[in-house]
Amino acid sequence: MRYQYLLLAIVFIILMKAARRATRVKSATYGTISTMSMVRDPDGPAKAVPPVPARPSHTGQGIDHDNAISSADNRQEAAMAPIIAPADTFTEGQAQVAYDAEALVGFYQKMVEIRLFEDATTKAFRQGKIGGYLHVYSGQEATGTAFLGAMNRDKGDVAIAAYRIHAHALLLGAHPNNVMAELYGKGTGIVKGKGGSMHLFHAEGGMLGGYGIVGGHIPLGPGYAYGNRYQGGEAVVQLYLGDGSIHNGAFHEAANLAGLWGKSGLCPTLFILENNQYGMGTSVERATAMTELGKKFESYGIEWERVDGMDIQATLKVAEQVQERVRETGKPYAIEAFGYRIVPHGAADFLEQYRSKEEVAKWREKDPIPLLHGQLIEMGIEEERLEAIRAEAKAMADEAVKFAEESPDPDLSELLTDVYADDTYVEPAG
Amino acid sequence: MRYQYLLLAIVFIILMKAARRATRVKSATYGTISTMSMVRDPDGPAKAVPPVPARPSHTGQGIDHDNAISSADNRQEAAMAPIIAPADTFTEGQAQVAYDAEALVGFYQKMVEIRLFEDATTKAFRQGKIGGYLHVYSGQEATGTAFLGAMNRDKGDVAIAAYRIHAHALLLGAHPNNVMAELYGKGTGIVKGKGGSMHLFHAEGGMLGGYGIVGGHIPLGPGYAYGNRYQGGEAVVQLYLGDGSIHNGAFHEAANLAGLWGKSGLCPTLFILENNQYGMGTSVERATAMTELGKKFESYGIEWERVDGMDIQATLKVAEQVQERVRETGKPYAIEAFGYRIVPHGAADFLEQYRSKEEVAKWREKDPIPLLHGQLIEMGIEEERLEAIRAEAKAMADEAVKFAEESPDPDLSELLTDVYADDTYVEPAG
Amino acid sequence: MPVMTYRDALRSAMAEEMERDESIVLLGEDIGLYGGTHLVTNGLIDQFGPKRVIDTPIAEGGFTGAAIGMAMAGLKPIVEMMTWNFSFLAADQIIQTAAKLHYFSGGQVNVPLVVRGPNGGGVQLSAQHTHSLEGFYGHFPGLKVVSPATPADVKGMMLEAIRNPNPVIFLEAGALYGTKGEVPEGDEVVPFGKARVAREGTDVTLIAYGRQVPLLLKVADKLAEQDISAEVIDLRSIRPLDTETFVESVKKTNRAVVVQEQWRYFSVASEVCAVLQHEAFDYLDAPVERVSGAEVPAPYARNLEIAGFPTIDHVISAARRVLYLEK
Amino acid sequence: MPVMTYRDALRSAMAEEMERDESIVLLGEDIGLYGGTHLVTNGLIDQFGPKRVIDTPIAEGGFTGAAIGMAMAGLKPIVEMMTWNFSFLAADQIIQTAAKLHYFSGGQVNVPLVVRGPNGGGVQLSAQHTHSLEGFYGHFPGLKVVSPATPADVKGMMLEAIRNPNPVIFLEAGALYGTKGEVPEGDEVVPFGKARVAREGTDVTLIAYGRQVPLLLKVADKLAEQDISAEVIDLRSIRPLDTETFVESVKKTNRAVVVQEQWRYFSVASEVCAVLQHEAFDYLDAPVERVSGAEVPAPYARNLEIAGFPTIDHVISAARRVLYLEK
Ligand SMILES: Cc1ncc(C[n+]2csc(CCOP(=O)(O)OP(=O)(O)O)c2C)c(N)n1
Ligand SMILES: Cc1ncc(C[n+]2csc(CCOP(=O)(O)OP(=O)(O)O)c2C)c(N)n1
Ligand SMILES: [Mg+2]
Ligand SMILES: [Mg+2]
Repeated sequence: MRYQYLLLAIVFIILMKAARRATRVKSATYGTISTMSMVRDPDGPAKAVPPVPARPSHTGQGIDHDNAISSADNRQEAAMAPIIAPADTFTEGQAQVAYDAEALVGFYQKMVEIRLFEDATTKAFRQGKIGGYLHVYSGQEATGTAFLGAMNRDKGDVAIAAYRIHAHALLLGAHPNNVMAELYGKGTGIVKGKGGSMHLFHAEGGMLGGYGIVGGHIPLGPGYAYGNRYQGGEAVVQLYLGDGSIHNGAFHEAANLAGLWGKSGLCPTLFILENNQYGMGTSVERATAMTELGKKFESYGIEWERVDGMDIQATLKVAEQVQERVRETGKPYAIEAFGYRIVPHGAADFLEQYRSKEEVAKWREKDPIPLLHGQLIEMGIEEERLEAIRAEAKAMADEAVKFAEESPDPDLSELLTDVYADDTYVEPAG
Repeated sequence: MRYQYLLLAIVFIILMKAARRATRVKSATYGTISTMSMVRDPDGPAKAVPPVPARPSHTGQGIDHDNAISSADNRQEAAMAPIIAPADTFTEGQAQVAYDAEALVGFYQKMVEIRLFEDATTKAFRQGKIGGYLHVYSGQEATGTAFLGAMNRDKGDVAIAAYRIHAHALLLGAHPNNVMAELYGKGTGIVKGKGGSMHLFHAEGGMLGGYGIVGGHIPLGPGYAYGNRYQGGEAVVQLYLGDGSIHNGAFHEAANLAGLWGKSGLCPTLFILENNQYGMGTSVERATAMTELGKKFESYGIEWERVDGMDIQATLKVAEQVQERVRETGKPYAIEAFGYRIVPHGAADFLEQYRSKEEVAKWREKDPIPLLHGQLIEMGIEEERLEAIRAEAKAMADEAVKFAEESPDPDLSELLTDVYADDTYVEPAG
Repeated sequence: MPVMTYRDALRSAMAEEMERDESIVLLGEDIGLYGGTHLVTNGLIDQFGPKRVIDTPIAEGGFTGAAIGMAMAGLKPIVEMMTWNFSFLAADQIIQTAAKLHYFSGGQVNVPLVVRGPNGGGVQLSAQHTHSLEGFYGHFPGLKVVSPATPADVKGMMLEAIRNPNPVIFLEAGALYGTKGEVPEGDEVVPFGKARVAREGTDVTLIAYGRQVPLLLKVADKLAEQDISAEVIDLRSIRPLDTETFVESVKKTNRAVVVQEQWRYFSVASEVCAVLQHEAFDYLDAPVERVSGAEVPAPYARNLEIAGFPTIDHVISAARRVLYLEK
Repeated sequence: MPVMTYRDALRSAMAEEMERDESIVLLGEDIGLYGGTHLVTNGLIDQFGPKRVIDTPIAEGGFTGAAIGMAMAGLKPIVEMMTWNFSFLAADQIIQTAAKLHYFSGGQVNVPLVVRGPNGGGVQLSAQHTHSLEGFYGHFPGLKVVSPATPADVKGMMLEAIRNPNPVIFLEAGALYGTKGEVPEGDEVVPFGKARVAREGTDVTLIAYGRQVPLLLKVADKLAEQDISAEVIDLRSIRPLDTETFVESVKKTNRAVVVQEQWRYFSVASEVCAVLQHEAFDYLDAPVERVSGAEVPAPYARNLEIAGFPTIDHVISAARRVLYLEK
């Protein structure tokens, strides 16, 4: 057992080193921003977090490597060519608002906050302080940041998303301390420690979950939209979904209802399809014969466009415009935000047998945060200012960790509450 | 109770009369062919079958009419304009085989056999001799007859369909006597009286069901196709589905798998989408915003074409060609057969609040059987010959009824068999 | 009290409540223009319009999920499963989302949703269209599951279901739609979690719910002819299950038979037996007997179907067994 | 006998049988290139290629249905549910098609299908990812449902599952993937429908399956310290359920505790109690006790989660109750 752990630790270190090597050039340009759970001292060289034995996602038991990969042929037959971003198909948007450098600095700050917050969660996960599943958003921040920023809470706008949602909660105003405490399973957590990473809710800010069954949350969106319009509301529902979920029946049924109800202006749903090219380990090419995912909305009479989901200037250009368009028409509309998950699927999934390091490295070059960083520098924003933002964000994440660590466990009585909205008695274990 | 039945009987007679009136002109041209369960004496005037009280589909209890329809406005708001057949979008096909009059007479015979067989089933249902659900194929015969005719059993071709499948069983060689006996729930039934109208199987002839959950059978098709190709077979799977099923998640997931597996030539599935414009009482327009149903296959990388499903010359032109195409490519292909169900959804559903008599009457003018009848007469086939075919078909149906009526109930021991393929013991009721 | 059918009582509960409360909408297949395949919603589209009586495509999972979204937005949707047999397609939405949303949102979100439709066997509907899903859904905390047997109960419990802030699985006894009974006028809510003594007796307790309740009343009549006095308990609620009422009854009669159409294993009757052996251990004069459907998918042929359902004779014989009148 | 983990034993059963029989294919999400999220299928794509180890899109209903079609065409597909929590999306295919096809085709079609994956709670997987579905699937005739607890059983029962001509619901104890045990070499099939006496004893019978079996063995150790001799029964098969083995045991010990992670109502423990009160009525010296999970969706926080699962203490206390050593 101990021997296995040791072996694991070694494999892990090697993997980490390789990943670092692959990204070193680029990462040098963006200071403290990191994604592989490396904590960098702002003034010194990067230090890898001492790797703890990664746990397989289910049992806390060791992973065996007896069945090593033997036949490269079979593997090649299965894998497909890496997907290239169809850059020429990205829409430009016709944003009324032009975002000046100052505004962009604000978005930079948000993205950095998310990244550093999530780096801290990954670290805590590896330390065994966060349990269950943990899916971070690294690489995709530009999408959530732009679109959630276009929400109008005064009009009742809400967002419904799957399980890769720390960003969504934070961007909609949840306090980082409570989000972190939730991941730690503490009583001060945003849903009292009952939900964990996949089930963040912040109803006050319009964040309506947080769902763990792929595709399962999609029908809720058109339903909420209908419900709001039916009551005379003017809300828009932002409905986030992944490329992997689009092949699920729930998507099909929900999109069809949205299109149908949209005919009477009763379904203001903005589908935001985050095509990060993989559903867990399965690339889009290996999941469907028709890989132009946004086009699938046409089956339901839903118009759509594709944006570069890793360039916040691109997403910003589109976001506000489509949000208002949906509000006005009461009809659904879809965005395919094309991007890449530059981290493993979940924090426990360090074995990435399904994609090459080269591919990851290539996409890390498009990481939205250094991208915007570079743009801001070019626009004349000073490095010191951005550095200060990163430092603040780091402090925020540290503070959240501290808060979470110091928070008490939920009271045991919490086990039996919130089962029924009318507090019907439920029996304890035993 | 008796009073209610009487009232029902009266309503029923009125409805029948209206339906007859609406179709009288046309029906005069095709002799004994009828669809509203009227048995015509070949030499005399049509006689309506004495209506027995129709039973509601579930309980055997009377239906109340207290809640009469009160507000025409709401109803109009809900209903949409009737759909017009998009005739200009029908494909012509490039059949190698030209069907001469002789061959067409054969198809005429098949269609007439189905129609008269099903008329007999409807009659038996109304007499309370057939139970459960009964869905007949009247109006759609041209589609099944042409496509099933293109199957090649030597190559292992099979058909999988939903519940409107008497035609499929008959066309694939099931004996009418056993099919009728099944509907009567007799021990001589094609599945021993265990399945009824919705679950006909005739594995020997390639008829693999017979399923009652809308959409539920669709994934079986690509699976069977894969399984056969995997084993080196060269079968084509004909997969029949209705317009109502296409909005179900099962369709989406199955079509996507078919497209995907087709990329490696491992999924020879011919989707035959029978668009009869209604899923039960819901028109296509009321079920989806994108009503060009065949186009939905494009989401899965599946090519398709639309045919006039009520004109057997049109369906024949396409059928053989696409069957072989699918066999050669190992890829799925889809047909949208556009047509109309000229009878109620099920034999118990005599109240058709969801469509107008005028609409039904209009479509009855396109009934595939009189259509072909007229074409054959024009081609010089003599009426007497067609008359003889109808008489024979009638005799076949009568014989099936006789066989079914005289057959014994299943042995009670049958209740407990066929639960497990290895005859694991199962407990009786009590 | 006016006499009406189970179907009408059900419809009137929905219609009356819809008049009082605009936040109620109905969704389902063919509930509007078509009138509902069992005519439960017949005429409601005329009364309330297509925005409130929403005909859906055949997508049980999708529209049940959408109804959850509507509930989150403040509506009180009532979803019709045309029959509960189709609800396997919505099982994920019901079990994974509706039942758990309040919990995993830490109480931030309520799901005041009713999912209703006919449950249990009909006449020759065969394997895919014959299920009794009380135990199936009853297993999951977060749901309320009920199974009313009379017109009065179906009305009173539908009123409760609509007003209840939780997702409610409303399992109608499809076979009883046409049966008649007295129904109190007005706003008579029947609370969940309370079983009903449908007939008092002293010698043996017969326990069921839904379609089997009228069957038990017939059995009780027949047993009375044999000088056996049977008490009949109608469970009404499956979750929460009112164990007290039947335990009290058995403490009096010392003998019990539980009857259900559903399959024997891991079922409502299993649970009732488990509770009784625990709570009335010292009172039981004989093992509790179960009468269940045959362990087979429902057959189509009428004779097989009848042989596969519990019958009056099965129950009488079970009652006589617990009384040691037969083996 | 070689010692291996539950995970390896499972993989080797599949790999060995796949070498013997080309008609076996695997389907599931990320079972191939990714290696399987629990690494159960790791390496098999290299050994057998992508035509036999088929990575699917996230479409549980679709690929389970497709596997039924494959079975109809003569293959023996093994479907991985990445976890059984996702199987609600395939419930219609499993319950309505796989379980009933043989019956409603009048015996014309067989469905030799295995659906497998981890079942039961893990560590902090929370509400949507924590279910024990033995009773849920066990309710349906036409399915065989098993829940092996040891490496030897998981291998032997997988061999049986593959060779069985029926649809088999193979509920792996996910929490036990890493546990080790002796596994007979070669072709040692463990037949369905036979419970296992995991430890002999005389004073009380403890009954469970899956993840709770090792827990009961620990309990038995602790009880031994208190001079209480506990017999431990591992049910192994849920449908068919081997009632004989546990009834015989209770006839000997006169007392029983049934332990499960799943919810109490309409569950496996309900059934065991129902059977015991019927078949061992005169032998029971105390009511059978049930120990079940809390009646709540699984919470995320570790302390709540632990409080919601059955524990050693719960079982000890229940055992002492049936022995009238405590109240
Ligand atoms: C119905 C269901 N099947 C499988 C899973 C396991 N699973 C969790 S995330 C995931 C991949 C989803 O991919 P995508 O929708 O692209 O989202 P991303 O992770 O890329 O953000 C899978 C298969 C699940 N949670 N639910
Ligand atoms: C999942 C499911 N939902 C509802 C039903 C009830 N139902 C039976 S047939 C039918 C309409 C199907 O329409 P379509 O697919 O167009 O076939 P058609 O009847 O026109 O041949 C419905 C809703 C069902 N059998 N299964
Ligand atoms: Mg993805
Ligand atoms: Mg149709």
